Amino acid sequence: MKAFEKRVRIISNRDLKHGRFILSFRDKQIAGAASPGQFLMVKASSGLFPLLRRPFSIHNCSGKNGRIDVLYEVKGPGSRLLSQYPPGRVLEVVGPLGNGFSLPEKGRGVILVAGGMGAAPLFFLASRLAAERSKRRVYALLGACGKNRLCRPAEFSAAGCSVKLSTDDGSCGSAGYVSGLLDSFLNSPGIIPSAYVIYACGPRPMLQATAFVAGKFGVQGYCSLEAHMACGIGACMGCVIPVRSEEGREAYKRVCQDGPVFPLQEPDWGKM
Amino acid sequence: MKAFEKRVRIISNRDLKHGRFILSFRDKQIAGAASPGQFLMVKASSGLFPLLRRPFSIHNCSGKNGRIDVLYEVKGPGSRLLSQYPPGRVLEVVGPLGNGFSLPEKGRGVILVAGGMGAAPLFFLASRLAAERSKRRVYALLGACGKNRLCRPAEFSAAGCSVKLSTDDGSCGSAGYVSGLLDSFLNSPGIIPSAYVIYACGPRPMLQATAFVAGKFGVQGYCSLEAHMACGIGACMGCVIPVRSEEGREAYKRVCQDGPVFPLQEPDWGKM
Amino acid sequence: MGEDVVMSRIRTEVRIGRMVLRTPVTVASGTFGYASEFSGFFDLRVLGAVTTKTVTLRPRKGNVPPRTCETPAGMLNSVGLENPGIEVFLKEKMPFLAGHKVPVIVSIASESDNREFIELARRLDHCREAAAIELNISCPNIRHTTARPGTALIAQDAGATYRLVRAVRAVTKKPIITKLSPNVTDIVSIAAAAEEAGSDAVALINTITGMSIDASSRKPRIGAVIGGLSGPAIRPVAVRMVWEVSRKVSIPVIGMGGICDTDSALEFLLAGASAVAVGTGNFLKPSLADEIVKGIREYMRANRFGSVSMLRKGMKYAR
Amino acid sequence: MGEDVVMSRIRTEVRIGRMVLRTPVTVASGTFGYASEFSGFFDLRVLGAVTTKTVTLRPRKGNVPPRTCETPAGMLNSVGLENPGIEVFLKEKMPFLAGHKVPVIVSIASESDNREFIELARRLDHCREAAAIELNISCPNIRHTTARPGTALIAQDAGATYRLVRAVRAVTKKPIITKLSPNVTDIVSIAAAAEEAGSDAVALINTITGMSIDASSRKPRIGAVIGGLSGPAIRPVAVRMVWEVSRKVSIPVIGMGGICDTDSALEFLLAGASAVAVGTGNFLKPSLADEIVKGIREYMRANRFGSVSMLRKGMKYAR
Ligand SMILES: Cc1cc2nc3c(=O)[nH]c(=O)nc-3n(C[C@H](O)[C@H](O)[C@H](O)COP(=O)(O)OP(=O)(O)OC[C@H]3O[C@@H](n4cnc5c(N)ncnc54)[C@H](O)[C@@H]3O)c2cc1C
Ligand SMILES: Cc1cc2nc3c(=O)[nH]c(=O)nc-3n(C[C@H](O)[C@H](O)[C@H](O)COP(=O)(O)OP(=O)(O)OC[C@H]3O[C@@H](n4cnc5c(N)ncnc54)[C@H](O)[C@@H]3O)c2cc1C
Ligand SMILES: Cc1cc2nc3c(=O)[nH]c(=O)nc-3n(C[C@H](O)[C@H](O)[C@H](O)COP(=O)(O)O)c2cc1C
Ligand SMILES: Cc1cc2nc3c(=O)[nH]c(=O)nc-3n(C[C@H](O)[C@H](O)[C@H](O)COP(=O)(O)O)c2cc1C
Ligand code: FES
Ligand code: FES
Repeated sequence: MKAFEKRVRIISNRDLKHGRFILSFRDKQIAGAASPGQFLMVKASSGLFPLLRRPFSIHNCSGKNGRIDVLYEVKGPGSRLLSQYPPGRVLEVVGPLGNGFSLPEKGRGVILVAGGMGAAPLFFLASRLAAERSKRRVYALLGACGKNRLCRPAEFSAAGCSVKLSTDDGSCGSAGYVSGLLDSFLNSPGIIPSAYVIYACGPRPMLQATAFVAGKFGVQGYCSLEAHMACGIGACMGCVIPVRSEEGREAYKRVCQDGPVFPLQEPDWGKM
Repeated sequence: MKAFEKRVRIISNRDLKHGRFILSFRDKQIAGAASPGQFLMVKASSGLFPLLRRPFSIHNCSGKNGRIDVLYEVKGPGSRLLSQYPPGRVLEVVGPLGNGFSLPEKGRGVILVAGGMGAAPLFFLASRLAAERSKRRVYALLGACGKNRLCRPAEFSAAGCSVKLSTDDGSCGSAGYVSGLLDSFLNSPGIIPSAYVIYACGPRPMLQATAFVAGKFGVQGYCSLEAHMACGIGACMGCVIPVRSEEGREAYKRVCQDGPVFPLQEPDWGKM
Repeated sequence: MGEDVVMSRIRTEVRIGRMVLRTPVTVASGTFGYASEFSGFFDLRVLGAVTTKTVTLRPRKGNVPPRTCETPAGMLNSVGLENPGIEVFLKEKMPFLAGHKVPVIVSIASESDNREFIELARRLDHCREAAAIELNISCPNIRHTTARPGTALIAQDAGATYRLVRAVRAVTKKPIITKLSPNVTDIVSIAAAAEEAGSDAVALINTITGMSIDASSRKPRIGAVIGGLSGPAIRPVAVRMVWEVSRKVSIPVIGMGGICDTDSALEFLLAGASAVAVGTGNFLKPSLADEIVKGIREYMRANRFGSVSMLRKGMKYAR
Repeated sequence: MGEDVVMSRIRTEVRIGRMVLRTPVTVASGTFGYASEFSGFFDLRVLGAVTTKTVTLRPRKGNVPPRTCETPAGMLNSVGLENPGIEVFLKEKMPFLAGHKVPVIVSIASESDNREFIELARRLDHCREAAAIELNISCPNIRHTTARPGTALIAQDAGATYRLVRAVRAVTKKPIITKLSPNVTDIVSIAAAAEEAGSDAVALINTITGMSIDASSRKPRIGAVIGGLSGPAIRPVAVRMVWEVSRKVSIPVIGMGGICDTDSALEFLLAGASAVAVGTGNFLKPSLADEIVKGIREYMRANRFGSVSMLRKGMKYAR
């Protein structure tokens, strides 16, 4: 796992509306090393404010031409500044960082479960799966609080996923949480849960619910977690989450270095 | 002296090359109250960096349509950020602040003495004098270290000033400091020093030399000083300079509130 | 009308001794001049109180310039308590200050020993316009002689603090606010000494001693070499100290240090302060105190806090 | 060639006890992991030394998350010294650390009393790869019992500092660096105690205790409520303390606190430090220490400083 500290030039920084943007740059070394689920530490700051870099998942990445996309939402000062960066501006990035998703065995079906912006890293995974020779079924279950917050359904569809949507307010797709959608999906006739592996990303309660549903059906899966990160490279011990080891012992693991991808059953959800 | 705290919209922010910019906005209240020599405290910051507002002189101002120009040089983080602000962006300004130049009596000749960016506030004065009914002679002595650093000679000329230039390196106009230019000007045949009043702005050593020359010829005059300002409104007691009162007592005066314009002989130049 | 009813249930006033602040917002000594500098930017009557620049017995020239410089998210100052002295203050500054129906907290300091404090307090005790006296025993820009060796400020020594407050208590019935220094190992013990000696409130924090050097000129950035650090940079230290002190003393705490918006003012009220003071923030935005008064009221309404003291009880935390 | 000649006249090495640092730049304990995290970003051999995350006798789980949050120009952390314990450290971390021909400073702390420090120092005394021992007596995230009441850290008590350093001095010949806390009234007296007890150097500053509250959730921003403030925000405090200490003690001072570029590193060397440590700055830019090593050398060349110790003598100031 080799990470690079780079100054790259922004190719484009497109406003997707509803406070979301997609930023692209090219860097062959980062792109060449990146795998789905990994992230970048981006300096979104003018001088000392905000101080720390901000972590953003790799949304898509082409190993061939080195193009990397970051899909992000304006949340606070860092992401707001980022959204104002014009094409051509230099961006300081460190990456790729963290452990990405373990790719599924040949032939195994895939269920992507995204809550809101959780779709960001899952799209890179969807693209990689689409590029595989051996085909497999890939479902993308995308949830959000409302219609406007649903994240890139058309793109997931174009990447070969069967897309299913849910919104908390019922404004699009089935009404309720995406974990509920997963539950009914796994319950649907003709679906053999054990033939699938789940990849989930989103807010912690949504991941906890997903882990619960996966457990219920005995489906293996992974989730990508977020935590406040100061360094992003495993040095500060700041981004830990409580995990339960196989023997049941409590411990902390770093989201940036031991994650951000964890088996769904590893985080100690009750303690988070 | 009423000052306003305003959010204004930038009309233009033009690159004059060599690290200089001219920014314009419109605000009838500030423009209506402003007189030459006054300044603004401008928030040139994204969030908390840099923290303090930056003082900039009013370079020109039209009481009628409320347009205000600020001429500035990129020096550090604040002015750099300012230079990146696009037209249409909101700018937070407080002003007009400080005591401007006491305007000359009717008929008295005027000598503007500018070192580098010191020309910024003097241009507003030149414009005001040009707009007077009763005409008078206005000389603008503009100095800088080299040709590229000379500040707006054509504009001073267009405002009716007789422009004389000096550069430290002799690349344009007479070689040497602008205080030397003032000295030879006051020495020229036909010039009656006492018929003139001097308005000077520039780096401290240049002002000190100007004060010396003015004293030598017994010419009355004013200078506009700079000091590090935290508040700009007289509250923090931070921006003081040592002055000598008429009875020769030492004291401090605030550049922001008691200045920035002082009679040339008031600052205790030896102590600065 | 519905809104008015709700409004009327929100009580923003707080008491400090006999003094009632209509809103929990004042200004930090030395950052608001003598109020006239700000009266053009907002209606001063929204403030719970105005706190003056520290006054000494005799006029003080202050320190050699440059007196301020910027640091990351903060600033250093070494003003050195420049002020016209109590005589001129009462004659020339007090009338304006008193003209706004807002309590005036007069900050005082001594250039030598406790007797100057006592003399100042005596004078102010007779001054109807002074609502309270703040004892600035924590200005890093002047050095005291009454504290024990190794400490330069009264506020760095619990015993010296106790003795001073006690002595001032003896000469005035006005509310006494003791302004504490963060440059100490254990601020709680100093606050407790002030309380025990009869202080009606403590105000914290004063600036943290700091220094900045310009590498290109190889000179200190302020003339006095060492100055006081203020601004958002120090806020976490200030909030922590307010938290510690307000859990140990029962007199009101006036919290300050890096307040630059409503959220940062709320941090102090949640941490246990009864009121807050806007300091360096006044320089960043002259109308900031006004904005914060409105913001706190808005927050109290939105979160259904009927009084300021409910805020600290609204704090959620484990342990 | 002309340049090479000039280069060769610039001596960047500094000594701390028997240890020689080739450049005056190390890293702050706890911000550089065990070095492997950074070896991909620059050649570690440019560093004068590597300082490890603090190690304790037994493995330590550390504090409850969230452990970090951002503050104005700074951050709070409450990691709580999570580390694998000395055993695992020596077996799993030391081999990598020792593989770079750079002196390794091993930072140690006790979870209880001085005996743990002594035990750790004894082990390290036998460890050829440990070039020096740093005594972390100033971590605000664990509480000690050996200091006098009202102080939570050994580094808040000159007597406790003296006793500890003395005891460790007795069991090891390795250079001892004592890491000081800024959360004190008078850091000079603590530094003097460390010197008198035989410390070869002092390192300062550790973090300043701080707290931050999220007004919308009304919760402390870090799980442990109170944490340590680091980053550019605290630099003026750190520079001031280095200035004060280096004018009073004669052992070398390692300066740190908010270094984020060459100029801020130079501030410390001008203030009197013999070497600097990059801390939070490593997070902002993984290759920062490398940039600073180059920057200092460049500055020394441009300003004709032949050795690091000349820098402090190059400081210009009145009084
Ligand atoms: C591994 C990882 C991958 C992520 N991928 C994406 C992504 O692809 N797209 C996207 O929009 N967002 C992503 N995020 C979240 C993103 O990092 C935050 O939205 C961003 O940091 C907010 O910064 P801000 O300054 O705009 O807002 P702030 O006001 O600073 O914070 C808003 C929220 O973001 C969190 N946050 C702030 N700084 C950090 C930090 N240094 N580390 C972690 N969280 C922080 C805060 O705790 C808060 O909850 C990811 C986070 C992690 C940990
Ligand atoms: C009354 C007055 C009028 C001025 N008018 C003009 C003008 O019309 N055009 C122009 O280009 N410049 C003017 N200046 C200077 C201008 O304020 C500084 O160049 C600017 O503040 C630099 O900020 P910075 O962040 O870009 O650079 P920094 O790196 O912060 O500083 C560069 C230089 O500017 C000085 N400076 C920084 N902050 C302040 C401050 N808050 N107050 C005063 N000085 C500061 C620093 O001491 C340093 O010498 C004026 C200054 C004063 C006091
Ligand atoms: C320029 C300046 C002058 C100050 N003068 C005084 C003073 O005269 N008396 C006093 O008690 N505190 C003084 N202070 C300290 C403030 O009152 C306040 O305690 C400190 O600045 C922390 O608050 P802040 O970060 O909001 O500024 C001064 C602070 C500044 C910045
Ligand atoms: C995340 C983090 C962890 C730290 N862990 C330690 C530690 O284990 N031991 C120690 O002595 N100091 C520790 N420190 C303090 C630093 O070594 C340093 O003294 C302090 O952060 C000030 O420097 P800075 O502002 O450059 O970070 C830690 C600091 C941070 C930010
Ligand atoms: S963010 Fe520093 S260890 Fe993960
Ligand atoms: S800048 Fe505050 S008094 Fe002049």
